[in-house]
Amino acid sequence: MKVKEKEKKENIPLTCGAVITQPGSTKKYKTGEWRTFIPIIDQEKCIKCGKCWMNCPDGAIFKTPEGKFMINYAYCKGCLICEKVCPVKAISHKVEEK
Amino acid sequence: MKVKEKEKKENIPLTCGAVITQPGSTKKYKTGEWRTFIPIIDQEKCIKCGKCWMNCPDGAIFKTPEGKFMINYAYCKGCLICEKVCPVKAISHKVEEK
Amino acid sequence: MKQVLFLGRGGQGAVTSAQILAIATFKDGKYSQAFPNFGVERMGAPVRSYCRIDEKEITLREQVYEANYAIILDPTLVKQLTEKVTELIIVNSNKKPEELGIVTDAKVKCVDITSIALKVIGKPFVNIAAIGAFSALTGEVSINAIDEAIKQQMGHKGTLVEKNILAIKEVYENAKRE
Amino acid sequence: MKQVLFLGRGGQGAVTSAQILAIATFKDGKYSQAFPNFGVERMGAPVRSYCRIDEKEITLREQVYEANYAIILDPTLVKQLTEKVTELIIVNSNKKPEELGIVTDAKVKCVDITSIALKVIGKPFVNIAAIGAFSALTGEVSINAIDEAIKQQMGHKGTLVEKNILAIKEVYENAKRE
Amino acid sequence: MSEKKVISGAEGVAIAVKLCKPKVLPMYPITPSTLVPEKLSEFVFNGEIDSKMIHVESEHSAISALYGAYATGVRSFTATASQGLALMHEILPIVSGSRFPAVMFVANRALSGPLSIWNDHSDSMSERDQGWIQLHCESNQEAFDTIIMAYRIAESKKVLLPVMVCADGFYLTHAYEPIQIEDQEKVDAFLPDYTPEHYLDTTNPKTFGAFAQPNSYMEFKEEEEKAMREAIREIIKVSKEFDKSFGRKYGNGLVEGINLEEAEYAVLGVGSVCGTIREVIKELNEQGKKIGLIKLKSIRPLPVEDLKILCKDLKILGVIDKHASIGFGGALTNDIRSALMGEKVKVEGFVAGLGGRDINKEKIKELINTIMKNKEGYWLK
Amino acid sequence: MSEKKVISGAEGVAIAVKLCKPKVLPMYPITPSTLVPEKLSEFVFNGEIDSKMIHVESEHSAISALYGAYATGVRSFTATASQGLALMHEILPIVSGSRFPAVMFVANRALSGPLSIWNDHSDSMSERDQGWIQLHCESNQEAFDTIIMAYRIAESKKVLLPVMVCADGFYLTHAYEPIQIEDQEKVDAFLPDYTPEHYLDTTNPKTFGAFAQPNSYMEFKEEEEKAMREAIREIIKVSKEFDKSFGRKYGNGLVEGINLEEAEYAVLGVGSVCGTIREVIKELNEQGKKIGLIKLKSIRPLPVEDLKILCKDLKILGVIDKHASIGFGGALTNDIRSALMGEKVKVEGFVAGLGGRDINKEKIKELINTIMKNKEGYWLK
Amino acid sequence: MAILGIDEKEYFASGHRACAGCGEALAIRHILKAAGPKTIIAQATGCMEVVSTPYPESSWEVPWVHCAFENTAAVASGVRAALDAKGDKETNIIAIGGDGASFDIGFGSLSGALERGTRMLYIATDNEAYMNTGIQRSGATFPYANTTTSPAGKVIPGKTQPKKPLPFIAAAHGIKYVATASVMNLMDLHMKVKKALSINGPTMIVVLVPCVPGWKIDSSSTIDVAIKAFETSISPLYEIEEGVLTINQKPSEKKKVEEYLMMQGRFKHLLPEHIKKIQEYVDARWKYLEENNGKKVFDNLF
Amino acid sequence: MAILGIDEKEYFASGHRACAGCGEALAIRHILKAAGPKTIIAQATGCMEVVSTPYPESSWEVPWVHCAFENTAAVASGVRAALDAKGDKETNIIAIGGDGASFDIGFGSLSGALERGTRMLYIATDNEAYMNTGIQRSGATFPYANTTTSPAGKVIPGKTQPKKPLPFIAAAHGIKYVATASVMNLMDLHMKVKKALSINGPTMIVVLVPCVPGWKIDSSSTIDVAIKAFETSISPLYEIEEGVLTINQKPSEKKKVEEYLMMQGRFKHLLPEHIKKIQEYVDARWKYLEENNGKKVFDNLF
Ligand SMILES: Cc1ncc(C[n+]2csc(CCOP(=O)(O)OP(=O)(O)O)c2C)c(N)n1
Ligand SMILES: Cc1ncc(C[n+]2csc(CCOP(=O)(O)OP(=O)(O)O)c2C)c(N)n1
Ligand code: SF4
Ligand code: SF4
Ligand code: SF4
Ligand code: SF4
Ligand code: SF4
Ligand code: SF4
Ligand SMILES: [Mg+2]
Ligand SMILES: [Mg+2]
Repeated sequence: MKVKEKEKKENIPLTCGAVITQPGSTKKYKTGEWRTFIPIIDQEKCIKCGKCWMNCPDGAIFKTPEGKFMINYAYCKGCLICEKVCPVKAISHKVEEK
Repeated sequence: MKVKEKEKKENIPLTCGAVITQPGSTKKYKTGEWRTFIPIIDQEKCIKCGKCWMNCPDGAIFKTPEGKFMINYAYCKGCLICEKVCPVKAISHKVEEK
Repeated sequence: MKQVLFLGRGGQGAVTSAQILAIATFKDGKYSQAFPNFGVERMGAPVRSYCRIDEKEITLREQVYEANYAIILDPTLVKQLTEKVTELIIVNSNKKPEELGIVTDAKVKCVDITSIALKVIGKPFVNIAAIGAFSALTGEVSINAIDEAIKQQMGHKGTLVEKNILAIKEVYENAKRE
Repeated sequence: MKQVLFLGRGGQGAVTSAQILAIATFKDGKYSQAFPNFGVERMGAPVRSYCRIDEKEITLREQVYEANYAIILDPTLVKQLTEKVTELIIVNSNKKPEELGIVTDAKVKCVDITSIALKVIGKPFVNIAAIGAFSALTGEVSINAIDEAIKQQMGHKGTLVEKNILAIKEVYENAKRE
Repeated sequence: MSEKKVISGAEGVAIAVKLCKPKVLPMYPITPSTLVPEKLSEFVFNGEIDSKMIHVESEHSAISALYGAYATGVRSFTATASQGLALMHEILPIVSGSRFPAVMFVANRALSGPLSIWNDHSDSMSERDQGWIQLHCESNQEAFDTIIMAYRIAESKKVLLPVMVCADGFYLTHAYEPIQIEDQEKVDAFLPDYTPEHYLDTTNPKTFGAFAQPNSYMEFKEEEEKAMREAIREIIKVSKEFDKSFGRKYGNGLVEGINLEEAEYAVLGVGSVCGTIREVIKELNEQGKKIGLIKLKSIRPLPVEDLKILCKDLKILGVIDKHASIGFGGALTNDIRSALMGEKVKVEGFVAGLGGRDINKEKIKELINTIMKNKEGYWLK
Repeated sequence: MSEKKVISGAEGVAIAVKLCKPKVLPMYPITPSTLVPEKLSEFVFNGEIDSKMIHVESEHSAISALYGAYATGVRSFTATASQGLALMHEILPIVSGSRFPAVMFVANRALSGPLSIWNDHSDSMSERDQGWIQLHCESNQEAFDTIIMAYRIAESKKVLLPVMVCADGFYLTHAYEPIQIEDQEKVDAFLPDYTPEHYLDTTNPKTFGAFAQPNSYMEFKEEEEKAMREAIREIIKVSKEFDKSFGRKYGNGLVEGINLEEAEYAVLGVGSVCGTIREVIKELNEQGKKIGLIKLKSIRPLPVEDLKILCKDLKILGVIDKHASIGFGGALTNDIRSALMGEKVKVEGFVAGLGGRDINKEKIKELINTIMKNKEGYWLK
Repeated sequence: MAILGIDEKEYFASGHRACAGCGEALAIRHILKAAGPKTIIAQATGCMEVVSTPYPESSWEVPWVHCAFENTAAVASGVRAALDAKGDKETNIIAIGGDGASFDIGFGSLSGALERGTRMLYIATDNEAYMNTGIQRSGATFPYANTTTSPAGKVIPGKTQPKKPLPFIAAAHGIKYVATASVMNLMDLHMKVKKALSINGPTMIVVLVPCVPGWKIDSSSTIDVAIKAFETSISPLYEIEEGVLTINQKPSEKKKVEEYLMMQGRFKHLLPEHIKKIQEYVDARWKYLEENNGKKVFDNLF
Repeated sequence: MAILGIDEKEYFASGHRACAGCGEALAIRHILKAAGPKTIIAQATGCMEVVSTPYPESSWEVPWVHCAFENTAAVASGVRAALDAKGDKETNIIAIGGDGASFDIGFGSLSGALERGTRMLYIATDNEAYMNTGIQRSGATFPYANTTTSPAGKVIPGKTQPKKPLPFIAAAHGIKYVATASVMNLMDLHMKVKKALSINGPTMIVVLVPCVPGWKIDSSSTIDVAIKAFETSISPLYEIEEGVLTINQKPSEKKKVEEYLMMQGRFKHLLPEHIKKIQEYVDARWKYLEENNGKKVFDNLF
């Protein structure tokens, strides 16, 4: 596919002065694609301390209404900081398979 | 006289990059012309302390080989700092007459 | 169109003179334009300023190369006058015109503005008072207009304005008598 | 002229791959030109780089819109390949080509470069080793030239250079066998 | 209330600014624009104007603070000259690229080196590419009026580009002459409140100053160029309305032809020099010489169509260029030549008035003589 | 020793700089020029070059330190791009006004806003007035060679003007291709030591950077313009000598005509795009179309006479403009139109390639089609 | 809603393009949480700008403005003046710049804003080099670090100058609040951001943010490295409030700098003599801090 | 030859166009004498540049270079590097800027040069406003002073911020020598210039230089006003050497600030409340100096 066509297809909407009117719109872009390692939380081991949530640079960990900490794999880049900071080693990792 | 002619007459020599090759050449310009008051040193009273020489912003006071402090009226602007700083009031002033 | 040149020392107010003259002549119903010689002069150095006066709108923007009138605010500056003056040169001086050694085809008049200023204002502020002499000797501007001009320009300075107005009047009378 | 596309992740060295290929083909006596896709990508994001190879001097400066060969350094990036490829797509993968689901008219070959790299280099450095596969499968560049190119580009890195050269050879052999 | 007063050009500009009620005033001194911030400081420190003054530490910060103020959605103002404008250079296309309708006053002064505090157009001309509308003034009345028009033009929804109002340093800024000062009410009626669509707002968070990839950058630039085309129409419109409200106009707002009806030759000038050219033309016309004047007010957008019409019967046009693009002569001349390529008129450029060199009547006559003899332009010193 | 190697354009530039033995290297990073200071840092930190590196805190200080080094009388170098060059803006004419023969490498990149790290010519084109010779390069070999020629040209006693060597960011800086790297001895023979007449010297104290009053400023600027005229001759001379020493040349050093002999139409390009145009021209020539290429290397001085000669048999010239003077279209187009005013050739401008938009063969064909149909230029997106 | 007392809502959206493991992105995420939604951000060019605003996408859930590299504090001054003119006293303004933007190119503009008393919180996110352009030396680069413009060369072993002491330089301006922080202690960062925003005047926080490619560390060790920086006193946590210095937290056991240095590729060329010099340098700075703990180190109030 | 131990030769020639009584010109005259002929001066735009270099005349008897307003320290860095490259270790480099150039617009460039350790003496000649352009407020302007951009207005009584504490800000960079000086004590100025030039690295002196039109004083009272500034502790004389603060000279009797303020037209609008505030401000700063006299106030050596 030619970039030129692609460019035309993309047809980026232009705002005046290149203002972005949609806050937080990078959410459209799934950085989970970048991952080479995938972290996995062992909910059994987890003590719900929230440290993984605190330390994730990508805001890819969230707390469920039930109080569980889970990983949003759409954004998790697999840095494995969460694994390192977990005080009870509830997080482990594997090589990503896509 | 027209400035234009004057400009032509002046015929400022141009150096490459407007470098000034003559150090201290403002000496050509006699700031004594600016004076409205003229300071006068009373050599009788003067104790040769050099304070007037120290404090003149125009370097218009000099020491003669005999050790006298004298004013170079070509440059003295008549600020009268020298008069103020003289510890023995050896300097007085008059209105300039040209 | 008449062109007026003020010659004074940096700090002496020659620029203000031209401005006040421009304001005054406008109040007299004429067109006027005042501007300084654009320089980097410091206090004490010679400074020029100019005023153009005309019956019709002034669009000319070139510098003043030749003046109808010159007003020299400081007698020590006489030698600095290099411009051609066609009608009248007014010098703030207690001397006689011939004593000043000015080479010119114009008339030369001396008015001892400094003395009057010292007497009336208490300080050697001659720049505004000099306009009184100009008014008296040329008739290019009215004394009333000068008063109003001073008020517009210096409005907030209270007694100094009053004193300047008095000085102008006295200089005017004095110059008339010449 | 042949155009080669490398597709990898930021940090994986796709840019270096293209550079080394360009150096190597030049050592083989051809003309070459390598350049990255000009982006702001960070470590982890998909990154493209290109190499042009020709018998005559290359003056073309447009971007690569269509490649003869594509080399995908990371099997997870297969879906990111949007450019048209005309001859061959080489994928670093331990899978079979048909398992990858690539829709293309070009041939697709898989070489398990990561395993070889891990074995020979001890780290998953696949970007240089991949050129071995390219050499084996296309014949566009000689293995010796690649060796020399690595030395020119990484000269100062000692054992790593050696290991990469070994890895290239092994990948080459491996790919040849396919 | 409305009155005509003899004041300095700088004061006139400051009063005009005050009448436009800007909210933020980042200020930094530089000769010969300093009188404007000084006067505005007086207004602020005396409580005569409801604006926040920012005493920035450099012009780079002045234009940056201006940018910040516009991002926050308020009308603002700054003034500068020469080195100050040059120091703002990097930020100028960011302001225009952001489509902030800022207004800045430039007291034209030569660029160093060598250092010069005197007038020419090298400061603003060097910024002619940066997406700012650039309007020049012949007189202080025109400077006063142009400030007010500038906000209207800039803030027009069709335009949304910043405007540089230029006036010759010293020649205008320091000259006292009569200026008609307009009523606040009349100005208010002419200039509506500034109501931007986008601004920094915690209740509707937007992102300003994002980066554009190759897939959109060029389109944004094209939008700017289109806005400049709109500006041509808008300037004419605003100029007409200004005339209706205040009874004054400057050609069509972009350019003015003077005594061109019969003319075979004409001089094109920008700014205060036009006043002097007028005098010369008058004299020469009286002598029966067929000379006209084209007073170019808008450097950007360049009114190409108007220029073509004004020049259609001319043999030769002599351009007075107060700025040289070193290595290719007068910059304005090049623009005019490009605009008139294919027309029958010949364009000769005369670089003049650099670094405060006075362009007097005599020099203008020399120029006219030259073009009338069909000779080439040169550096008119 | 002399060898031909596949390296990046930036590395080629750094090696060329090293061969010229500059004494002072003020450096500041910015994409896409950063690879040059990085490579030079390697040389310095490894002791391979006898130069002092200054880790300045901004490009403004980089150019200022460069100025200081030249005032002290030593050959020096810096490199930058885009915002960095823009931040230097105020100091650029001070360097040229001081007649310091500095050499700076510019990796061309678009100016913000919106922010873009990608290639176009808005950074260097925006400085075309500031008294710098501006030479563009089509290939990395040309960039390498032009750095060496630049010092010769700049330091020629007849010229003494700074030179900006421009190469397209990414397209060249980041491209690996074969570069013939020359011997130190040969470069030394070609480029004599730098021996300035004036420099800061306590045994002969001189004053640098004085201010010029209206009675001399204009003359200094005229001297610069004259030096640019000299530069035209000098560039041709240096280019010939370079060819003699190294066996390579780029037209006459200023401009090159390609396949113009039969051409009725031609494309004028600057920099790397010329390579792509060459390909297109070749194809079209083979199809029997009479199309040529004018590769403009020197933006300043603009080789007006050469352009006239090259264009004398053309019907239409299409200019590819990688920079727009917003409010008056392509800036290069305007220059070329001005240069060719009165000639029979028609000049059409095409703004293209802004902010990294690729100018591919297809677009060039589109352009050629347009001019062959005698249609107007436009924004070629 | 809150987790560990911290706003659960994300104001720095996922999908940003920072490297996996980016310390700077982590700091930004928490700065925004601490500041809350009534906040305007003005940010300098640098990694964080580039990873978060590829038009037409933005990671920012609060109003955000970028202008250039060197003028963020000036832009913030304009924003503040405009808010003042509108009578808005509520909205926070946080100016953020990397170390390049803050220690080097933008320091003139920052110093000007501190001088004139712009009410804003300025945060320098310090990853000790120009990362966005590929790891060049800045004034904040740690001594001897290998960067692309201060390479570990044969004759010069990396950066030769000490780290510019920005917090002290800022405090010397006489501003009311200056603090250091680190991604090592995010609670502390929260507290400091909140405190700074409560003050009427310019305030400043310098946050240490490890960078994966820049420091040549594994993406997972961002926090570990920051902890080690604290434990070795390389990155002490302190505040200077109205001129009074307070060390917030002392390492329980002071570790050798070597432990920190050896974790990072950028220091792998160091010889024992270099490590010794660094230890002395760090010890001297720590000694100064301890000696002046609780004392008024600056005074310029009016 | 010497007078009072001072070089008799003038290096700043007469004929310069400074106002009669200019304190700044006086300082320059003595700085040059102290430095001697093996000195290169790099100077920012400002009064001193304008009064001394109207082409084709120059007041300078030593090599002198000017570039712009905001970059003098960077120019000096270039000069130093070039001398280093030539192997010249003898020549002094003094960069001089007014307070506008040094406290405000050129501070970024100055800070950069201090950070990278350029061997130069930077002298800020402080007349507390932009004088060359007609007395506008700078960061160095004394609080409440009437300037043309901080006029004594009906609602704001002159400058509202304190004086930017430049010597401390410079010292906080960790440089080896910072001092204040004044035309009040020219011998002290000589000593400090000589000391600074003997140090291998960046050094800085801030000299108080009264300005006749700017301060609205009589041309004859330049020295008197400077003396009063010292006696009231408004202009204390101190050095910070390797971080250690030393007060050089204390006023025998501490006078009230009022005495100083009332000498000058720029303060004539002040009300008693303003004077009181200034007295408190000055007292607090003096107290800080006295308390820290002899102490290490900074540490960042490497
Ligand atoms: C005037 C100018 N110079 C240089 C640049 C190029 N540039 C952009 S970001 C950057 C580095 C940013 O470093 P830092 O502030 O430390 O932030 P980081 O990327 O490390 O987070 C540079 C050099 C620029 N954009 N503008
Ligand atoms: C970028 C820039 N901005 C403004 C100016 C105008 N300018 C020249 S000197 C000066 C004031 C100098 O003040 P200071 O540094 O305090 O020196 P002083 O004149 O008081 O001795 C100003 C504002 C300039 N030359 N360049
Ligand atoms: S691996 Fe990194 S990005 Fe993924 S959830 Fe853990 S901390 Fe977040
Ligand atoms: S850090 Fe570990 S224990 Fe704590 S919430 Fe996360 S997974 Fe659970
Ligand atoms: S009056 Fe002033 S200028 Fe004259 S000698 Fe005395 S101190 Fe010097
Ligand atoms: S100050 Fe007075 S006593 Fe001292 S040398 Fe001068 S005139 Fe003589
Ligand atoms: S380079 Fe460093 S600072 Fe930049 S995004 Fe990557 S980790 Fe973060
Ligand atoms: S204005 Fe002040 S600083 Fe400038 S020359 Fe006059 S006295 Fe000196
Ligand atoms: Mg950084
Ligand atoms: Mg000052």
